[in-house]
Amino acid sequence: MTREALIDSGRIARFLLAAVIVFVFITLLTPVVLVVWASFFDSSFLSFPPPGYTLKWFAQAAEHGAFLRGFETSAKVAFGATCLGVFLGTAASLAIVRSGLPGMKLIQGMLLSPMIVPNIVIGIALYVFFIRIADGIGIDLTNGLWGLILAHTLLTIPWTVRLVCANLVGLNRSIEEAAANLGASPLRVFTRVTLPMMRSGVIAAALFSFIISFENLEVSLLLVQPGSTTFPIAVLQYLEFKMDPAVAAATTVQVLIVASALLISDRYVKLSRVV
Amino acid sequence: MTREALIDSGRIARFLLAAVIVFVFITLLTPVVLVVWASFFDSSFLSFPPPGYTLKWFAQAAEHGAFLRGFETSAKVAFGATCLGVFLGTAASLAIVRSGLPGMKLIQGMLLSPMIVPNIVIGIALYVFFIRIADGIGIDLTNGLWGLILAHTLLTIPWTVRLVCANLVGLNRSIEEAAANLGASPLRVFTRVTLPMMRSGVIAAALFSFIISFENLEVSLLLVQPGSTTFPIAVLQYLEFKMDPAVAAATTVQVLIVASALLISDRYVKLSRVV
Amino acid sequence: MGTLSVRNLTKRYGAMAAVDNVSLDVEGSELVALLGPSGCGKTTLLRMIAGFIAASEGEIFIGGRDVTYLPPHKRDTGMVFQSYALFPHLTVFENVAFGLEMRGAPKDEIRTRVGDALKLVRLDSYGERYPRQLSGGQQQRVAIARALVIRPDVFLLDEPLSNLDAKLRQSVGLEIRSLQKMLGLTTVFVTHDQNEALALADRLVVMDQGIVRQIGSADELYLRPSCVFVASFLGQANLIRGHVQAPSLFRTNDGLAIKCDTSQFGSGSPAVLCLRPEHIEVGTDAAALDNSFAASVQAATYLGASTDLTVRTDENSTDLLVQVPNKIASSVAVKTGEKTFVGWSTQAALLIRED
Amino acid sequence: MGTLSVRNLTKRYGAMAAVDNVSLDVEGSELVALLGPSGCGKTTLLRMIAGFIAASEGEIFIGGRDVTYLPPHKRDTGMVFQSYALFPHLTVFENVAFGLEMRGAPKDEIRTRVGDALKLVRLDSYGERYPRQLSGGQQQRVAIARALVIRPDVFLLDEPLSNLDAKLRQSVGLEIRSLQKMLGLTTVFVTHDQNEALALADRLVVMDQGIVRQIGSADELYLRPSCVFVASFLGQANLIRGHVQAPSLFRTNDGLAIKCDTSQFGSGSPAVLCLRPEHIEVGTDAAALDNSFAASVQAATYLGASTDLTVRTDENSTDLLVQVPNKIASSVAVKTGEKTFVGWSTQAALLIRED
Repeated sequence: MTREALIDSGRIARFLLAAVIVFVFITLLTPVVLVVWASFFDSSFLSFPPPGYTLKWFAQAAEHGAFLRGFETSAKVAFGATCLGVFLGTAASLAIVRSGLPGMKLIQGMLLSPMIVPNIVIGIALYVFFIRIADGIGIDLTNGLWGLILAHTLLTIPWTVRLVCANLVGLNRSIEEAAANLGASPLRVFTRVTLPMMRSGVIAAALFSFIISFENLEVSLLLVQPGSTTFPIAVLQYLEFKMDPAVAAATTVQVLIVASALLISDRYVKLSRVV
Repeated sequence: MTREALIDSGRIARFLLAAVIVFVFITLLTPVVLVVWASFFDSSFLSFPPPGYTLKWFAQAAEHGAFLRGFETSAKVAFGATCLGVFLGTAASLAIVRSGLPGMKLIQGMLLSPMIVPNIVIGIALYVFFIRIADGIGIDLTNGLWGLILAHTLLTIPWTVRLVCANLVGLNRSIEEAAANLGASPLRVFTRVTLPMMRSGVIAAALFSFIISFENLEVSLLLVQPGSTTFPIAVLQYLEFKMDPAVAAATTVQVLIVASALLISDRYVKLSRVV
Repeated sequence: MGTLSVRNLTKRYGAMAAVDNVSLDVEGSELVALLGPSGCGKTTLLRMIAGFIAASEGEIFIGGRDVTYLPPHKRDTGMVFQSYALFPHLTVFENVAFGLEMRGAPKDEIRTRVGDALKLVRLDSYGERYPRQLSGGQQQRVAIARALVIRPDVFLLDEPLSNLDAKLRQSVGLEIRSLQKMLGLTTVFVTHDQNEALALADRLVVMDQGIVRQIGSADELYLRPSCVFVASFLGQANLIRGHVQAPSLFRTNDGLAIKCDTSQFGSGSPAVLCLRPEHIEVGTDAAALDNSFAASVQAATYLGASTDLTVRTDENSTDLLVQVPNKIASSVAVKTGEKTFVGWSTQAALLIRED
Repeated sequence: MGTLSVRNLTKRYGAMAAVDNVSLDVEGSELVALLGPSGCGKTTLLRMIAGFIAASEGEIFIGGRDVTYLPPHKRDTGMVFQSYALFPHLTVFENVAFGLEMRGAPKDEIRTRVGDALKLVRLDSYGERYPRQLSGGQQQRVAIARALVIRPDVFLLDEPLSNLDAKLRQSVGLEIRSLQKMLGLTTVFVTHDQNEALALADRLVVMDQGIVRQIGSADELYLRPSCVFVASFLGQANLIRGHVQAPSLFRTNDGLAIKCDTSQFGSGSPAVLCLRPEHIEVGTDAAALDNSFAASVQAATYLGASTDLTVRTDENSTDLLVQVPNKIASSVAVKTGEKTFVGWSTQAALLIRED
């Protein structure tokens, strides 16, 4: 084989690899591109090719009260479910990684349980459960923000445990021992050393939790009040009447917000290291 | 501090850790337990406490054709999306980890894109896109199995890339070099060494892909045919008419099937190492 | 500076004792090395002194105070970890200041003492950097400064040199030793490297399987090992099994008769002859020594400062490892297969008990 | 067994040359060690020979065949990796059989040859095990058997001993050497450990920053280093800067006058005096040597077979490291601070060029 042939075969291999990556990412990006593109279509029905382009659907979406209220509700629910889920999930992760109890692997497996039950059924189960709680102790969770938050917390806990555990396992235990050796009580070891070192895992968990909760339609289906739906449900309800680019416009705004949140947090925690 | 006090404080800490774990896992398991419990309720409406227990809802669910057909459709779609997604995702992972190209981190970040676009909007975008394809080249994907499979592949690729990349990064590159050194051509290195070593990551990716696709409601919403819906959509449609324990029974059966699949595969690949 | 005293300390994991009834006294300002192969219990013992592992039995006293049941943060030990264990999210200054802050020292005092500690390890201009911006040797020195700034009663080091490369290992080792001497620190140093222990410690504690095999100064352990384990772990040794045939006469299992001091052994009792390679002479001069045998050179390995020879006695074919220093003047190249003599004096032959 | 020949080989990464114009000939059945600090290019050179890294310039010949542009699987080299790189999903037998399968050898031949190879490394009863069921030393031997069974033209070893503990390192090293001699393998061995290289290699190649500093046998490199880098990398050395004042007279920067061979240097030219610690004598006898100075002992470190002394000359306060062998008979303990003499013969003093 000559030098040129060797270089050529290397080039071919690299070309094939690049082609696969490009293909996969085009596939993944197609929906995003389509949605953003469609939000500028100057037609009252979503169809290709567009007769022209306009910005009016953004105005239309902004004027549609359900989208705005949906955004607000979803943001509140996602915030609540993130706080609660990250708090509980982080505590559970510490317990899982640090206790060294036997059977921990079984418990880690159970984290899958919210994945193996269809989310819509989780919604029913919680709905029925909340009715029972309302009957029993008089706290009605069936159609308030708190019911949604508790339901979404079931989705945020497993993500938190997965991400924080991955982060904790990589931490050098002796750094905490060094703090204790230097005179830090267990509480101060935790606040001064353990927590700061878990920072990237916890931030990643919070981000993912927020997104997962914000996007979730199914768990909320039975738990939303008529007047105060979440954003995905508002989209679903809008689509039952008409399928115009306003939905695409609303989604584009939401994608922009989430994407910028991700980009900003990437400055503090390298997402590519935790995703 | 005496020996006893030291032991006691250790006990308290361990008790607190255990309490957090137990609380979190009770929370996570609540929906599963409620659903399985409710499938035995002897009442025609889901409500606590049950007046008695019966097995009739399992028979009822089995007789409801939409559930069975939904199971079949979901299984086919999940199988297709898993095969396609694992194939493409594994190829992309190899390209990502092995090429060492710059910008790979950016590309890994893009894997998040199917997460940041609401799944229901992915469904719309694909629906409109498929209509365009049908108009343009005459292949109608809007209401067939293939359209669903392609749509679900968007969900399975990111999971595959995430799990297979995590697995690949941990692999010792020199094992492949050793194979080449012993006379194996690049193709044989791949089939005889690389693929077998990626086994656990690929199996985990396939499992997750299958579950994710099987459970997904939102992406499918606009893409299903009236006669051949997926299981989650069948559940949703059933719930529009009545909310009786038959839904719980159908879900219980599904949960059992998925859980046994997970347990069986755990014998071959330790899930706790990849989840 | 306090003294450290460990009494009958034991740590059991199930039936297995990781540290088995260890007693040890470290004087003020003394550097004691815990030496042994991996898994011998030396690190467990150090971690028990620091309080990270609770004792199953026995007591630990630091400066006369019983600390056996104190948690680590109340023990006033200063530990340097094998991985350095610097706080990655704090600067060098903040790392070193951590222990003083925990003790509630006033800001001014912290600034002065941290500055002094960093000067001591020649890192005074590195206070604002983060650990990841430092080389391995610099990180090591930060870890030392951080442990010393709190003026600990006992200074503990867990394999502090094992993550450094060979050239650095020697200079950092000597630096630790000179700091320890200057500040008069009561120090316990864990290592698996015999040269490190020999070069740095006042006394060595050789451990194996949780048990202390021997405690003593470098030359005590090297020249009068109490058992086969210590003899073979410290330096090289020819260890030849046999029995005492008569007063001052040892018979090897191969059948060689060797004159040596047998006063510690009864006639007929089994023993092991320990011969250090550098105490054996090779050449015609060797024929005049107390023990001497006609022999041939089987192999020679040039090692720079010395040459290792494998010499086989003509009688009974016993192989001996001999170390010959390479002097410029007497650089007589030894040829493999050459006929010669080996010999050693009665004092060079030490009888030790079987393990 | 072929020979290996490397001509003007260079590997550039951007502006940096990891391997810089290296030429090297390895004779059939010769064991050559590539020695140098981490990052010196030794592993890159080995990987270029195996074909894992493409050459920027130059050529590689194995047994006279130009392999410079051949992919790794067509080069017929047998490599042992630092991490062993055993196939975790294959048994020991299947691991060793892999290379023969790739060559399409018939089943029967594979069975015989794998059996022989496993017998060679004393693992004949381990064929059915998986690598994870073996100890580090055993895995190492499987890696060796796997590389040897294909009867490679060149046998390549990348730091094969660095993952083994100290006692095992020596015995596995000697085993590799005896296999290599028995099978007459043309071998290149990468190591950062000078003792390993001195003990095992026929010739050593000392590398630094991608460049070959010196090639030669162990005693050539040790006694006649061509530069300061080689002198300080191999063994210990006192390296004292100064200049040639007159024929046979070297003046150190501290001002000491030293008699030595200056024939390689012009009068007035700067040079470095290299004195090996074991070539310096201490004591009253030293006063009679070619170079001798009144001095005092600053520090003494007992190292078992020898003692390292730091000795300071009274005139001009030059510190010298001296290694004194500890002989039983002449075990005169040297006290720190004691007045004495140091000295060395003219032959012991070697002048070398500044780097």
